[in-house]
Amino acid sequence: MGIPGDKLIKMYRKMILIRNFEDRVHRLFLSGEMPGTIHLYQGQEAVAVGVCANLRKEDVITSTHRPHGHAIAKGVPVKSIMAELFAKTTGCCKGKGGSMHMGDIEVGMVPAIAIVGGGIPVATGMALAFKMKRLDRVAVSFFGDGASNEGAFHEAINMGSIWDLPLIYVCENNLYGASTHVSKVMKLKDIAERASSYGIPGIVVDGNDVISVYKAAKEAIERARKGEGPTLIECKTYRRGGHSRSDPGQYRDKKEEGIWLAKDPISRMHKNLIKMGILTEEKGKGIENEVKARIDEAIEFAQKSPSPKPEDVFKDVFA
Amino acid sequence: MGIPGDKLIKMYRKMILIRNFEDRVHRLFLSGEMPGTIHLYQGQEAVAVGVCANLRKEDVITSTHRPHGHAIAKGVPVKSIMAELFAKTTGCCKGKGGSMHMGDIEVGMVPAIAIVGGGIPVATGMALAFKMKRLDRVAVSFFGDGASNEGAFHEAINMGSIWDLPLIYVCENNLYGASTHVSKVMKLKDIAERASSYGIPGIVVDGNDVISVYKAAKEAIERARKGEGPTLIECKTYRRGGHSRSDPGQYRDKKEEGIWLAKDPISRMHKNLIKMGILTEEKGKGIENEVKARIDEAIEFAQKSPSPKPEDVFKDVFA
Amino acid sequence: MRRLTVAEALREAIREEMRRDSTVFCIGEDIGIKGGWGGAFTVSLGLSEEFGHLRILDTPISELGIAGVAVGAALMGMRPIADVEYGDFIFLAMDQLINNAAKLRYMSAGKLKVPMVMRIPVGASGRGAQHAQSVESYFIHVPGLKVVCPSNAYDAKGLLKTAIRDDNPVMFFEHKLLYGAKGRRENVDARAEVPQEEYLIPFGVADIKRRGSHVTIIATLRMVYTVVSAAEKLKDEGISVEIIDPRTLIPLDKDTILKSVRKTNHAVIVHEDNLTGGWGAEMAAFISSEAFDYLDAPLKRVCAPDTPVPFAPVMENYWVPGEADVIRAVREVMGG
Amino acid sequence: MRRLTVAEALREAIREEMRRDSTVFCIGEDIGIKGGWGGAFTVSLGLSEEFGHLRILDTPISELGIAGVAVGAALMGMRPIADVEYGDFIFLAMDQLINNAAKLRYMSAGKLKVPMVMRIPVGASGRGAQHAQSVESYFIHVPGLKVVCPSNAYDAKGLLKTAIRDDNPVMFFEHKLLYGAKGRRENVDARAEVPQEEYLIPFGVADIKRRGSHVTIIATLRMVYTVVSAAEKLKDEGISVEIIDPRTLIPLDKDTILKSVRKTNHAVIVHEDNLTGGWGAEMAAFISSEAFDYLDAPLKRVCAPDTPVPFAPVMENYWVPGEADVIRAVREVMGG
Ligand SMILES: Cc1ncc(C[n+]2csc(CCOP(=O)(O)OP(=O)(O)O)c2C)c(N)n1
Ligand SMILES: Cc1ncc(C[n+]2csc(CCOP(=O)(O)OP(=O)(O)O)c2C)c(N)n1
Ligand SMILES: [Mg+2]
Ligand SMILES: [Mg+2]
Repeated sequence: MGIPGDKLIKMYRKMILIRNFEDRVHRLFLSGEMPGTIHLYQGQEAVAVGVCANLRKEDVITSTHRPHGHAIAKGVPVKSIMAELFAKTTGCCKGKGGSMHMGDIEVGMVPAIAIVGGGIPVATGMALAFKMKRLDRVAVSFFGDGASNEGAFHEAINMGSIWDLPLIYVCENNLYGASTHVSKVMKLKDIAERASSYGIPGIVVDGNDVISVYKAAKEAIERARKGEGPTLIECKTYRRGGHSRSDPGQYRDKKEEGIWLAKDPISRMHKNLIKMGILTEEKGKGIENEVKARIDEAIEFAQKSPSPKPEDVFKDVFA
Repeated sequence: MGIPGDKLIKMYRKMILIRNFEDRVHRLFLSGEMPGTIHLYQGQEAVAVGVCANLRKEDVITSTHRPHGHAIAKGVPVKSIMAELFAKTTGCCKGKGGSMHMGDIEVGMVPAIAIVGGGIPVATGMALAFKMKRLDRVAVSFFGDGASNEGAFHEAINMGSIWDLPLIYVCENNLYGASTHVSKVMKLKDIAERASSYGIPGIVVDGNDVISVYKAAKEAIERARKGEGPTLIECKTYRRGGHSRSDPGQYRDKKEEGIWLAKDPISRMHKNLIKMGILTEEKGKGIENEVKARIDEAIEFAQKSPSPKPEDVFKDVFA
Repeated sequence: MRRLTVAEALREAIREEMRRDSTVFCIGEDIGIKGGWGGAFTVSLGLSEEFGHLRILDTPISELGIAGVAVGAALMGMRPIADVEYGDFIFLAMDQLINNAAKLRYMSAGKLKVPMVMRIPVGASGRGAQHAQSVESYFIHVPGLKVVCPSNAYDAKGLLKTAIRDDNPVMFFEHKLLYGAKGRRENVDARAEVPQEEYLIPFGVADIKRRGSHVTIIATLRMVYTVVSAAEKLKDEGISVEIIDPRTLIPLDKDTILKSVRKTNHAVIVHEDNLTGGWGAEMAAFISSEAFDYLDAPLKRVCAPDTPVPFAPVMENYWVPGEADVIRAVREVMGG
Repeated sequence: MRRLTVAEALREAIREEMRRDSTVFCIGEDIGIKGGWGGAFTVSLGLSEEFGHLRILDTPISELGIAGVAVGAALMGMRPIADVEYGDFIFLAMDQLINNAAKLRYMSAGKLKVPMVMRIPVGASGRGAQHAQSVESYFIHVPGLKVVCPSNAYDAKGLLKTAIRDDNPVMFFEHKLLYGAKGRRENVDARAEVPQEEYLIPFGVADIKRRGSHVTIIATLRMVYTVVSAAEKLKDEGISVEIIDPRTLIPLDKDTILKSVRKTNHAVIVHEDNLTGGWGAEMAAFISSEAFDYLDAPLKRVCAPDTPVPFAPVMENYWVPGEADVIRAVREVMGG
């Protein structure tokens, strides 16, 4: 299938980074050291990483209330993500955004839009700009299963389709919108089927297998770059934890949980890489340690960074 | 196929009534005798009539900016429609509604909602009420091809589907949303395909054949009454005139126009009925004369009716 | 008597009304899921056990659809209590609320009515710009809608019951930090004694939270608490504050407000919403006109600045009008 | 000089800016269709012939999508001019405008900008409740948005050009009866002399339509004409009216307004929108505070009543504030 080994390792490292980053963030939150709220991406790492591994810096993404994984995968510096979570001026939004608006346009990520579905039209508009300016850039919109029931999904994908925009719609179907199981709110097996409403390809991939995600995204992005229009990619996945900060997720069926947690994208990739001879246990440990050091550094950086001044409230309303 | 002859005649008469009613209304408008604006239903009569022939008085419909046909088909008295167009107190909305908000809940028609797509969630909610109250009533939402690109379409049909509501979504695809050809704004041959996004049946019918419409609606309504959920019926049709009052429709291809005008639902039904031996030319003339007399009467009634008082503005804001 | 939190009081109001009237039902996201949270702020917790999943109806994430479906159900004689999880999402539902809920009665010349309640949590609570807005002000401008803003558990229950029985669409605003959900440090204690016996609170009747003679302060929701504690401090300076919580913005108890201002000759209006075009503007315009000859000094509005809501607590705290802001405004109005 | 209609002036502004800057484009329903109308009010007629169908981009009927796509395109350096066919449909797009267009710059701490124009036709014109609303007032309450309301062709052109070049989202309100579309009896003549040479009108600079000494009237859009003719009549009664058209509500030219009111000591605010919570409330609040010592009488607002817009012309005419209403208010303010 021809993904070079170093590319695979890079993806693996990113997944490890996201996982460990959020482990720490979760603990910092629970201990009251971080303000606000968080929605963890753990369990879905293969999606952000597999998709973004195909993107260039100048390509852009929109994200959601659950943006840490997308931010790390798209290359927002971990320090500035951490500082933003700590509400510091060194954060990527200088403390104005917080967890739910994480992003940095300098690496191609619009501040995450926490209105479910709200990023889909925005990504579509960015892709329109690329087409109008004849730039070789693509836009990717990440959103959830729940978001696919919003009108924004319908209107935007239709527009992306009729104008053949350079654009990928990535639906991360983690089976739940907050506490609500997907089967309660749509009569469909695959959300990808909705693509047929817009005459674009709809593809289902195993969202816990970073290689499958990578390949599907690669193909879709190539189509997009060639001017052949958008693709809807549905990634079947699962979040490891609750919906947000303190949610124990009691609405989830234990059996379902067991099945899915066993499909963890990181241990799978780990096993795969070892089988492929690309990774050794030792090298794996090395990556983990390196990643953890980076996170420690980020935490220290964030904690030492200055808080905004109250009067900063008045800045940045108008250009 | 078993539709009794008198039922067919009744439908034919309704179609003739709509056609003639709007002929007159159009002239009254152009001559400046009527205020406001109008959107004529001419050419689409078979849809409203074929669907509503299956409905009982207590069943309800929502309509659009183009509601005269639906109103007549659902049984709103012609006099009160005419009076409403003349902005008189005897109108079905006492002059508060006008052409675009025609309707009378007493015969099961909500005042037409002129926000494109806006009636679809409302109809869905009415059907929900019927289900909750365990009433043997159905709701029908009429809307256009253009409306199917609104978020309201997506959100509402999904809800109608998951709750198996007693409901029919009737999309009148007349090939245009205002001046915009359907092929410019969606990459789909049949809007009915969109039903698959919601896991409900999507059916295409010849919207210029009242018998086909009648049958498709009958089946869908029976399903709905049995609690088997909604159906999306796409009726392929065409408006004879412009989008609104003074629109010459120059954006339409002459050839396309020619083909469609030749498929006029009324002359087709006329021919059919004669072939079936149910109608004679003479009887046809009789119906036409009778209908015209009714319209004359309605105009006279409307013209003689009192105008609202300015202070009526303040009435009916709150219950 | 029992002290209930706002969430408990709202839940009780809903439960009582649902028992009383089979046409009342709840519709919204995550409101009835087994093992779930009873909506974003626990208000409907446990209700699906009693009333089932049709009357506590979980929806897709489709705010426009929810509002529109509620309108349709209301037209057919149901009494939906719809909700959005955060007030910021109401902008998705504006068309159905403004163009349909508020107008269908009028368009039908009184043949229809739309008895629905839309529950809308508002207020900043550390979540950033899209989960923080106070959106009441948009709705006072919509003829055909009523606007309710309870500041404590007692009012919340009595007003919600009235809202449910009202034959018009009622926008019911709840402040996130007043619910009393457990364990949130920032929470304000909005619990109140709530009688076992049924009671309703009529719309259009303000509550005078504190009698005073020097200045009238009008505030709603969370700001009532800010003002109450400011008034305590101002007392030490010899300034006697009268505090009015209008409880409903539409209809508005103009009499009580005017009577107070005509007595104190000074007025301050406090809301958590942005200044420009907030409901404080209408209040100020109305008082300035109707109590023109009684005002000894220009009235003041203490509001959030005209910026989105920032995330960092240090900025958000500054953004939300505080006790010190109220005290400063009162001193200025009193010519201090 | 040439006299242009508002529609012509807007079209010229768009054409000039599109020639000047290749990032400017139009996006909306029915705006560029061959044989079509150039949008609901002819503004973009003929432009697709010059600029092609990508830069005069016809959309599906998807207002939320249009606004969101415009936001996205603006983020990537385009300058979209989006439109809705009637202002009443803007409620479908509120989420993208309020939660994204107005906030993305703030959320990004200034790293992003959203240079887009949203064109919004407003005003009652005989079409019933859902095609008649004046919706400016909702937007003055949204930090991050600018609000523009031109009353004639000259202003329309100069302000639209400024709006297109502005780096912020600008809500641009146009009154349906001022476009000057041919053959509409009800139309008000809003044509004006428009120079061949390029000009821009800065935001935040009010236009004093008429100098006077007894009373200041502030009005926008169609109401400017109503007020002008009322002022003529009032002159005969010996009342000298100063008329101010703020032209932009955000930013607002507070200086000009205050200077005038401090001179005339009387103020009347006129808008076609419903009274309660309209922009007149903010204007009244602001003047009452800032010119408190100068007002000899309570100011008056002349606005539409708090009802939806009725269809029947006899009711709609009554609903829209008229010359007689303005005259009555002025007399009252002047103590007549
Ligand atoms: C418009 C809107 N409605 C509701 C919410 C509250 N909310 C936040 S996340 C969420 C669930 C989203 O589900 P999904 O799209 O599947 O994303 P996931 O959380 O599973 O990543 C909800 C309902 C919101 N943020 N925005
Ligand atoms: C939300 C909304 N957007 C735009 C319009 C303006 N408009 C009125 S009718 C129409 C075309 C509707 O097309 P379709 O749904 O196909 O219905 P048809 O007119 O063909 O019956 C448009 C764009 C509107 N009334 N509402
Ligand atoms: Mg999900
Ligand atoms: Mg059509």
